[in-house]
Amino acid sequence: MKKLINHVDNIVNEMLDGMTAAHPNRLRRLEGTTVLVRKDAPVTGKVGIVSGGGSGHEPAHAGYVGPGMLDGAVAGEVFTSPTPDQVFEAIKAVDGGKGVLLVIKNYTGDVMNFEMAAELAEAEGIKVRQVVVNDDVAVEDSSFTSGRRGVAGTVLVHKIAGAKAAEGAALDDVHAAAESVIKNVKSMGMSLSPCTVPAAGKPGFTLGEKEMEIGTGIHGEPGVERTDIKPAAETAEILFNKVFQEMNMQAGDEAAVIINGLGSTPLMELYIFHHAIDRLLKEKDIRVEEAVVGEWMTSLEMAGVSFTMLKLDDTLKKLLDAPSNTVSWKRG
Amino acid sequence: MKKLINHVDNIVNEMLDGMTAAHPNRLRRLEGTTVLVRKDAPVTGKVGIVSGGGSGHEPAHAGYVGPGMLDGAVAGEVFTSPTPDQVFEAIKAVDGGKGVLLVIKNYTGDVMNFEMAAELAEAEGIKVRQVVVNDDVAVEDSSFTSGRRGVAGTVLVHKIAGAKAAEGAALDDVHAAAESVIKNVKSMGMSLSPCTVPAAGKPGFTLGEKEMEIGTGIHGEPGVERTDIKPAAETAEILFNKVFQEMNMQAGDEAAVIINGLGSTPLMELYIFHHAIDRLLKEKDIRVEEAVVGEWMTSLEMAGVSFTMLKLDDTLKKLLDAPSNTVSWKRG
Amino acid sequence: MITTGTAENWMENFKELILQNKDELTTLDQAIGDGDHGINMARGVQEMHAMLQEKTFETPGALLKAAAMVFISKIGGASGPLYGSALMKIAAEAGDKAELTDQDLLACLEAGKKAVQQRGRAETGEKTMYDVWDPIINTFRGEETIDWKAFKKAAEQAVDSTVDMHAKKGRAAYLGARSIGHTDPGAFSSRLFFEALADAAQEEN
Amino acid sequence: MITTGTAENWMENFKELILQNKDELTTLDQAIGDGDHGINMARGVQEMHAMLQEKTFETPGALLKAAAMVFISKIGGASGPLYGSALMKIAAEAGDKAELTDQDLLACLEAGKKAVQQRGRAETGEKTMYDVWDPIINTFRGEETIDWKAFKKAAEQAVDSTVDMHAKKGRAAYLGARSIGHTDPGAFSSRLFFEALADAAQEEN
Ligand SMILES: Nc1ncnc2c1ncn2[C@@H]1O[C@H](COP(=O)(O)OP(=O)(O)O)[C@@H](O)[C@H]1O
Ligand SMILES: Nc1ncnc2c1ncn2[C@@H]1O[C@H](COP(=O)(O)OP(=O)(O)O)[C@@H](O)[C@H]1O
Ligand SMILES: [Mg+2]
Ligand SMILES: [Mg+2]
Ligand SMILES: [Mg+2]
Ligand SMILES: [Mg+2]
Repeated sequence: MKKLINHVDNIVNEMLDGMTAAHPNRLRRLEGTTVLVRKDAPVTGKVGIVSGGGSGHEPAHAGYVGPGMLDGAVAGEVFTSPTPDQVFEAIKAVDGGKGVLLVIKNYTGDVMNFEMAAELAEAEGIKVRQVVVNDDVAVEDSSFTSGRRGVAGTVLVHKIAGAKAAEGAALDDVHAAAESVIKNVKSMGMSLSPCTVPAAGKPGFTLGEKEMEIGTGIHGEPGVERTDIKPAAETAEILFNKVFQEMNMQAGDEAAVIINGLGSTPLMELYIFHHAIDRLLKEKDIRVEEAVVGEWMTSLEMAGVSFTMLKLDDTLKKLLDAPSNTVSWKRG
Repeated sequence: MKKLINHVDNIVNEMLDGMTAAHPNRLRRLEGTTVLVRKDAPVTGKVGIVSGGGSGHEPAHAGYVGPGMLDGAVAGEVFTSPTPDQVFEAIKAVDGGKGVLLVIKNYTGDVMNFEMAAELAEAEGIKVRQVVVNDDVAVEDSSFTSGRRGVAGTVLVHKIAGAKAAEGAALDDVHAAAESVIKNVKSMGMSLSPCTVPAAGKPGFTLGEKEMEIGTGIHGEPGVERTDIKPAAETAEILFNKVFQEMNMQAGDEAAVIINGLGSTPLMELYIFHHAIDRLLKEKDIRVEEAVVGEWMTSLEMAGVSFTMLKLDDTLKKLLDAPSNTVSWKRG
Repeated sequence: MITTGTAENWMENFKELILQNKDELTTLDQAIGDGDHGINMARGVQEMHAMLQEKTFETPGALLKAAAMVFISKIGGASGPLYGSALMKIAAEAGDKAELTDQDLLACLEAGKKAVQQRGRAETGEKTMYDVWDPIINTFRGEETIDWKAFKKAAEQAVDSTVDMHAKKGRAAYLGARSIGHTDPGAFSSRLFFEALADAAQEEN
Repeated sequence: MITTGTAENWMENFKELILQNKDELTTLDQAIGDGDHGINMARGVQEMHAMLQEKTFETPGALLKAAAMVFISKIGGASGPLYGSALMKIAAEAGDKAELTDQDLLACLEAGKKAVQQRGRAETGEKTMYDVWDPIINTFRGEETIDWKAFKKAAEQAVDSTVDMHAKKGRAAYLGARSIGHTDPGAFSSRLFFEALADAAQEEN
């Protein structure tokens, strides 16, 4: 394990302090917590939005804290959901009187910890609503299981719910906007190499010199299929087809698209991958104004990519294009 | 070599098409070339700015094409300077009548190829001036050698020269602004793992499981010292001290700072690194409004980081803060 | 008979067993989860140990409630809320009794089991820690005194039963049928939880 | 005596030698540069070969000028402008003569050497390709006819002389003293350039 760190136990702490040190006019750390909030939180008269999860997915989630997106981000240990008390601190700090929306990625741990935090907040009279993002089509959908994972599509929930909240909308309306993204966003990823949780010291899985894994989760959860390494165009087709088949889209529809690097895949390769995706979009006659290509929801230093597509209607598009000014997502 | 690519010979081509496909309203590829220009190039009455170099440093340079920064970016093969004819095409396409500034990173190949392009352009009556960025203090400075390499500091030259040009300044003044950045910007990098030029198929160098290299160049050029792997804080101190010692800065001065990931170093580690840098800055009482932490001038999938510092005066600061709207650098 | 001292030994034994099996738990979680279960649990029990060093308690219930708070606020992940909620309900059931009979204890464990079920929305056979909690409590429900050897044996068997299960909850569920053939990490740590209790209770006698 | 055919053989021989030594050139460049010299040169000579297949030329000068244009526009890096500029000046010096005597050829090579020097701002002893061009041309300057065996030998020796040099130009200069002990890749490819010429000229005779 070769990492640019100091003590394994101090990673999240130093990372968070590094973030506030880098962005002192944007971010503030709640003392004694692992919560970063907007410098000016709480914003009176605006619904607060809190997200978060295990660390190791940077720029998620603190990179999306700021005007037009999140009010607070709660960081857990690497790949481990944060605890209820931390989430509760975030809720208290961002509540501007109109209540708080929790944006949770669908992992058992995240759901349970955020839920416990919501119980604590409600006990103190803060209005809280939750949404659970489950965009990863690599996992079979089923009401008998914990269901699909939340991955890069989460960022679009942040953006669109954030824009709705910035308009001054009520908690229920911000909640509805988030749900409408969740209903229409699907993702799928693949990996060429694993990643190493610092405290574990060894990779979460192994792949042969000529192997790749289709459907890997952002915590290195094993995927759905292990195959010989394929050309970028073929890989793009596998991910695209699976995502597309789960969406209800027609020729002429408009979509937002994220090409998300998982950590160590160079931007060069992400654009090569998008080159293939672009052809598939054109074949299906799906319109995309500008694809978002980069690292948005990573898995430490995993090599690989995920493809996310959100079906847009006029309302979603307007909210997506609305201004946001965060460290990692600037629009308008 | 595990890469998300199709044919090794088609990498740059597909990457460039992938970029225009992703950003059709921002970027335009000059047909039959490896040049990307602003969609609206040439901008009449504005000095054009062209940069470029070998590919593999994404988002440099096409990510910086747009209002407030570059007018054109010329891509060579991976880690290989583009040829004079390509640079010449870029110059012609962005000349809005006020001449063109070439921003060149100081590598023999880049200097020679851009110089030949300038000769071609001047022969056709286009005013061209050049600046050569040489911010890498890992290399000894000397007038008897080709001198220091150009690395991440180049992005600040793009930003500041771009802002000056956007003001409508004359070529000589844009040139002077660029030179003033070059005089005041220094960088140094280190690596934890090498990278593989796709056509070569094997890593450019090797490092032991417990080794790191100080002073590595962005093409995997061997650095100045190979040592046992050190904690992030100690590594930060080595890079900071070397950079600082080459700068003429006093307590109370203001600086711009870039923490640049070389490719596969997670953002988490870059912030941990910055956490250490921030302390060193505070010790010296150097003011930094917001540090720029991310991937700006990469080396394919190399693991490592570089530290860049630019001493600011009022003029440079104003230009740095001026609006820019490119794929990878948005301000104001 | 569970005194405050027994409760403390239970928790300290749990700490020891978790630390001894930390790598094993991580390895199990790497196979069908995200590889942090050993790390998570170790963090939790170490913090709990530190807390126990600092504070003294009058009743088993008070001690277990404090342990629950540490688990809730220090572990995170799936296991934090599950162990935390379970211990919280165990403590609530214990109330302010100074000593718990085996029957009291079984009522406590029943409450803990229900907490795991509710918090995790877990059913039996879904390959989670619930597949240790549920059969153990079912086996001993209604007994006057607990045969601690049999108790440990039951926990061990329950863990083994998870190997052939097809995971439906937790991260392992993402693997679908590929989860079959592996031991559930949370089931394994739950066995340690009950083993720690058995050892503490046996020492007592 | 260099005819158009000799010039073509020269370039085709160069192509063959580069392709045969592509990995070696890359390995040399990995040691003290960025590992692409073999790739760059291979790309250039293949494009040049394709061009030669397509076009026919009246004079050595015309052929070498066309080769220069390919090198300039297809290689990039440091070697593209250097070989391109050198061939451009060689072609200019050859003018429109149908045949070049050995003396004409030496004048051409002298012009090429100056182009390398100017374009690269190179001096002798700086561990670049100039350290092959300069000694070779100095050795044979003024000779009536070229002893091709000696010519090849001189090129080989010149390459070897770069091993002990401390690089001052090109990427290897970044290494400072650590560049000592390695052969300069561009010097090695320049030797192939001259070897290709010698082989073509000898065939001719
Ligand atoms: N819904 C659930 N109900 C009961 N137990 C669960 C549930 N989800 C997960 N678990 C238990 O939690 C264990 C994993 O814990 P841990 O690795 O610490 O958390 P995470 O999965 O968040 O990384 C699983 O092995 C399983 O026993
Ligand atoms: N300033 C220079 N003058 C003469 N030759 C040079 C100079 N700089 C580099 N070279 C030659 O170019 C060779 C490297 O070529 P190549 O690897 O293709 O380009 P790059 O260095 O741009 O990757 C060196 O080995 C050296 O012989
Ligand atoms: Mg976890
Ligand atoms: Mg090169
Ligand atoms: Mg886990
Ligand atoms: Mg080279």
